[in-house]
Amino acid sequence: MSGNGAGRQQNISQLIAETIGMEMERDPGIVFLGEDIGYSGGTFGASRDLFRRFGEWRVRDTPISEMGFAGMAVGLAMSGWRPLVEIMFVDFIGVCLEPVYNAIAKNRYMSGGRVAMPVTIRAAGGCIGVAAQHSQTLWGMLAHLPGLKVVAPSNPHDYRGLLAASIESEDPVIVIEHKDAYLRKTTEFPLGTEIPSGRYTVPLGKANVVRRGGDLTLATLSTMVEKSLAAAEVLQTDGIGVEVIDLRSVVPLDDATVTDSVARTGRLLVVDEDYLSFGLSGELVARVVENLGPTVVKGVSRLANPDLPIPAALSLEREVIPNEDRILSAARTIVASG
Amino acid sequence: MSGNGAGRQQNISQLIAETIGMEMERDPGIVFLGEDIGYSGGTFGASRDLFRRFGEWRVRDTPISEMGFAGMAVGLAMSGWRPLVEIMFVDFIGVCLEPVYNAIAKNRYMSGGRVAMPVTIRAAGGCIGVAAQHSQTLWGMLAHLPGLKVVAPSNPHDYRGLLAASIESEDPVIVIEHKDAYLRKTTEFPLGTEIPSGRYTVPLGKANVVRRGGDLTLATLSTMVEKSLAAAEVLQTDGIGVEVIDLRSVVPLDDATVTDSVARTGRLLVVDEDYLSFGLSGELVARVVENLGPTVVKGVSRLANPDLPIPAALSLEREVIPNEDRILSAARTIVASG
Amino acid sequence: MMGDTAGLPPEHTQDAGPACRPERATGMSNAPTLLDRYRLMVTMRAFEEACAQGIPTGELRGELHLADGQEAVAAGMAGALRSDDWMVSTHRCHQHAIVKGVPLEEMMAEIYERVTGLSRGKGGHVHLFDMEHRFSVTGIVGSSLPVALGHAYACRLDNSDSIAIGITGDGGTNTGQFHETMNMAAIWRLPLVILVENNHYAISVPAEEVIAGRGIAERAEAYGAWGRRVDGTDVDEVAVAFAQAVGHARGGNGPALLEAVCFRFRGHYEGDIDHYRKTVVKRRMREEGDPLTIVRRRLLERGEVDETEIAEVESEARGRVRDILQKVRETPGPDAVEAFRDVFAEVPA
Amino acid sequence: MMGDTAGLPPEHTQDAGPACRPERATGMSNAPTLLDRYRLMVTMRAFEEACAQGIPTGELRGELHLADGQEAVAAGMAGALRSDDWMVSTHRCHQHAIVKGVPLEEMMAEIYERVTGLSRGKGGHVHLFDMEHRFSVTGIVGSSLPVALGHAYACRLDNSDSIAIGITGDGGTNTGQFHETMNMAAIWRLPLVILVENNHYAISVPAEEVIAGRGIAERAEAYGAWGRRVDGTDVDEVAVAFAQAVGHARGGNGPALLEAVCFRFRGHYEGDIDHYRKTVVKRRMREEGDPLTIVRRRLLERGEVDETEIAEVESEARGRVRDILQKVRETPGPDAVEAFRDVFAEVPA
Ligand SMILES: Cc1ncc(C[n+]2csc(CCOP(=O)(O)OP(=O)(O)O)c2C)c(N)n1
Ligand SMILES: Cc1ncc(C[n+]2csc(CCOP(=O)(O)OP(=O)(O)O)c2C)c(N)n1
Ligand SMILES: [Mg+2]
Ligand SMILES: [Mg+2]
Repeated sequence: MSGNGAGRQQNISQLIAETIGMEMERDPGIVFLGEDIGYSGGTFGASRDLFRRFGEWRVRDTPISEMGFAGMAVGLAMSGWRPLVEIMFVDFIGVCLEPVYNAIAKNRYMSGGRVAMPVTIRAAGGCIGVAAQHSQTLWGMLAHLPGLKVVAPSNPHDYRGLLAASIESEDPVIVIEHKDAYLRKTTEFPLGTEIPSGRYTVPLGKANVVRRGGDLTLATLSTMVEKSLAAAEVLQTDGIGVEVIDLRSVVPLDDATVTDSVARTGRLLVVDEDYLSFGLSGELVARVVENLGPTVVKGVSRLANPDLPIPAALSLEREVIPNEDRILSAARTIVASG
Repeated sequence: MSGNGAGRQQNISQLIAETIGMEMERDPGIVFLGEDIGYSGGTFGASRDLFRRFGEWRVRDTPISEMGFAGMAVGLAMSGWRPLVEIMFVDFIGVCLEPVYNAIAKNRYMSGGRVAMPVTIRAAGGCIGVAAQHSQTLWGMLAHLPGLKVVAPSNPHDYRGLLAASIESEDPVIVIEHKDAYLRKTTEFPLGTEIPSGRYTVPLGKANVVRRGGDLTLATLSTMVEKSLAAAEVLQTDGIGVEVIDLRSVVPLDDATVTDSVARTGRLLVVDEDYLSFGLSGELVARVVENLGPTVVKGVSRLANPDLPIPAALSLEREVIPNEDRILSAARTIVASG
Repeated sequence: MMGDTAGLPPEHTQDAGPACRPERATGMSNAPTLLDRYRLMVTMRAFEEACAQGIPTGELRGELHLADGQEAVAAGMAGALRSDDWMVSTHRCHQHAIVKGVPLEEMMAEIYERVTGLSRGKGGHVHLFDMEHRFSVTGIVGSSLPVALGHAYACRLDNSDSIAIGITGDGGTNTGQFHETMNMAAIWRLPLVILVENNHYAISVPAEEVIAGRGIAERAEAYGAWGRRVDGTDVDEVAVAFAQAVGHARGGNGPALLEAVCFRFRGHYEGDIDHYRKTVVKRRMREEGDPLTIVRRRLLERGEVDETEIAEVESEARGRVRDILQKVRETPGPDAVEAFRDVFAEVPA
Repeated sequence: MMGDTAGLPPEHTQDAGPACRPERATGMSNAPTLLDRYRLMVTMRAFEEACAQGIPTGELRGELHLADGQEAVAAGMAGALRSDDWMVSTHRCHQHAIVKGVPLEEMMAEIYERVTGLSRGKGGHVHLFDMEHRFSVTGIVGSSLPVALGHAYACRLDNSDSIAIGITGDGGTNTGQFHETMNMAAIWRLPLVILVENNHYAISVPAEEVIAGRGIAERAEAYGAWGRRVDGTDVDEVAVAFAQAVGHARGGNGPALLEAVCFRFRGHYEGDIDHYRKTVVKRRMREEGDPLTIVRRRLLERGEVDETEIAEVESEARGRVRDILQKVRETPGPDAVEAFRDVFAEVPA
């Protein structure tokens, strides 16, 4: 029962809980803090059994005091521990962003490298029809703040491997888990269903080319990888070959892999479930254009959540977030235009 | 003595205080909250005299409770008042970002347009040798959050006009004032020294073409406008015509004006005193490339603070933030490369 | 409008008159009868049940937080609460909206994300805004309190004798905002009542494990404020204590902190498996701590009304909510174009 | 290292031995003498003056916060404080670093942003980090407290009898972090001492105008914690109270809140025109509330030392700081390449 998910009927929240358990067993320095992560096993079930296995001191149910326990992570890290912090929804991180960006992110630098901040923050993000204050991904905002790594897995294999790598990292990492994934079975995903039986990590900052194609590079991450793959299938029948790249992390951003691909395809479409402006999609377009020079690129395009709060009504949410249809039409437009 | 600064020996902090005073006189619904803004007239002197003129209820010295008084602004606005909030350094906004992005920014939308949030937040930003926790501008982070307008003035005329427009706006606006400006005389600036004697506003979202040129479009804002103008002078003597655009606001971002300019010059250099990645510079490059199509653009380039905390030592700070020399060489490189 | 509110006669949410700047004295001059409160509570229970119906059908998603079992807290506010008072509530907000006079139909329509909802379906069940009835919500725990503080500050600026009610759960008192709000309200003597619904749990976390000290009400002392704890299953007790809290705040004495101890009958949200509470405890809670049962028994004991009258009140209230739900369900959702409206008031040309 | 610290004999910052997991009993077995404390205080005063010298020359910029007048608070910690205890300080941090044993030269070099500084000049005067001496700082008011809470939690995890000291000013107690930290420390009975330097002002804002209730120390009650206020100009009183606070926390009784009332002689930061305090008050403060004068007088009264001995201690301490400043000034700043190092431990290939 050592968490080898291969073939088991397990959902992502169980996989996450098992992964944390494996890491906590491996490294007795890991302390896990958050609301409802202990006795109840997590609001999304992503920490089930850990309280029983590791006890209240290493798996700590906190009061609703995010500012306080995010700051605690700083002290724990300086004391030589390895804090794992759950912020239930990433939307709440505004309550405690100060210690995250001014201490967790900066202490290594401000101390001239003498202080390590091996802090991992897990938080749920993404749109599942739960309105403006519980639907954000915010990785674009977090990625802007130097000193933080920002990760968003798309499939079972990576949910485990990226989380393990984040926890193991000497650097602070924020992992945004998609709420839509938690209750899905690992076997239901279109990729990454093979989960090695031993411990493994997926290196932070290495994109994954999940589909090859010659006409268009589609870079994306998290749940949008799946939607993009579905669109790519359809486009294939139209004779459009789409190379789909799962970025896996926003920081480090593997623009090299994307640039290599665009050097071949000539076209870049970024699909992002975060707000459009001042985030991932603009950065990636800019880097690729800088890397290749604009004249080499035939077309760039971005499909992301528009710059508005997520509306409550599911019918409206569906109007605004990227989906297979919108990916299809964005891809067709960019390919058609030259 | 109605704040007509033309020709007077006034510094920017006085100009700001006078502007707030003019607005508070004009609109009795304005309430001003913040630390040290009252009795002492502001840490940077940017609210001097207001306490005496408007009394403690409209000019309120708060405890160090940013989370609380940022949230207060929400209630005040819903009660029909027009809150002006000072966050002493924008670096501290992490303490209270939650009410800023989840309520101030979203309440209009979440209420179906029935709630107005005419909140203005003023905060000091920018590098003047004061280390990692007091040097940020963070406008890229703030701009990512829909529902907020983000303004950063570059010259005396705009310090007044943009602030007045922000306060008057029915929308939430964050004004990032550069610390370097506060103690400079209004007459010392290379532009915007003519201050109309009556009240005026500068519309939010309209960039200002502050210098014409045919070879390169340089888009920037805040203190970097001045450094860019100085570089443009030098480049002129090399025969390189630089069109310098003061963006004035990050949101709304006047990419139309920049696009028009790049359509003529073919080249875009963005100069930004915020962190490079996932912020203003990437967004502007992406929009211009999208607007024109990549092949029309000969070159794009970005010069911004690298993705690292601002080091304390002034000698190191000077290594990392854009300055005239670096602007010169970035401009020369982009022009030389085609 | 009245046909649409919770069925309280108008004087029970004291109306301050059109000017909304009342000179009217403090107090419960229009005290609702116990039967009035019962009607309100039955309406609340029916309303929550009508919301719950949207979950199995998929009409509603997300964390729908219902408050069955806590009716006495909300209904205890009727009377002392005035229409020109402001209220800021939490994720568990429907009962508070009801006592504040938010029209049931617009509220239900918002919860069901219809075009006729308070926000045309753009806010949803944790983001109710009704400025006419001076009511709003935030889904972020603790953040209701500074907003209420802002209203209380505005009341002072207005020189009115309106007050603000900031509501939070027990869990919310552990946020920094609780401290900052109490402190600022106290130093400026603002007319603020902080009402804490202590239902013993913040999701799965028991209040006694995460709240240090003697209790929540006792924390008022740290700020030199008025503080009191009350049995939140007893609507009469709540009503008396809430009126005192309001009297304190409205009287210019600064903030009042009222802790109402109560039970949450359902899971934290619809779908919560609620495995962190023992079945036997949950059963006893419903058997012994149901505020509706308590009031019903008391009404009969007092002999003011008989079973028939009570049954009438119940069926009328339930019928009304049922009709509203049906009407709401027949109403369409918002137009697609709504998604793109209302981000900003002003967009540059 | 010792030649570099504040001149306390090693036992005065109690050394827990190399393992840093001492079984040693609580208490002040190595109590510093009053003369030891005086030496420390003179060093602190001289140190701040040496920092101030960098302002007119332009060597230092930004908000340099000096703590002249508050020496008794810091020096009062010597003795009860152990080398394996953790300390987290504020923007006004130099004196705390000194009593914690942070080497003066590396600290001065950091403040003067030299390559030999604690962080090679990358942190600066409000970001001192010395893990060897278990000392760190944040420039964000209130944020020192949760960090100290994390250390206290680590002490429990380690099963050590180390404790954490979280320092804040009066102003910092109005932040939400104060409340969250006190509460969590109390529910988990963590070995945390919160030391509040109440110097009456948060920049220009008087404590009594923005702190509600009877006082800061009294706020401990809200959390069932130990709380006490002490005259922070009297090093003996501070020492006794601090030892009690430490004893409480180290003894496994949860957090202790110690409020030390003191004066800040200089402006909030160098360059502050300090127009919000009356000149006469400032003069009286220096005349009557100077903790150095008080100790000096007491030393002489007690007759344990004479003027000459005191003068020797003074000139030795001042001389040492002067030498350090000179040495620091002769040291170069960091290499340009330093700017680009230490953002991350790991950078992808
Ligand atoms: C800042 C923040 N943290 C966490 C949450 C998630 N959350 C929603 S309700 C809740 C529990 C609230 O408990 P309490 O205040 O006692 O209210 P109750 O649900 O019991 O009515 C939590 C943790 C949130 N919405 N906001
Ligand atoms: C969150 C935050 N808000 C505001 C500031 C700006 N600031 C720096 S020191 C200070 C006053 C602190 O007062 P107090 O805690 O009493 O400490 P003192 O300066 O008196 O030692 C303020 C407001 C800050 N650094 N952090
Ligand atoms: Mg609760
Ligand atoms: Mg102070």
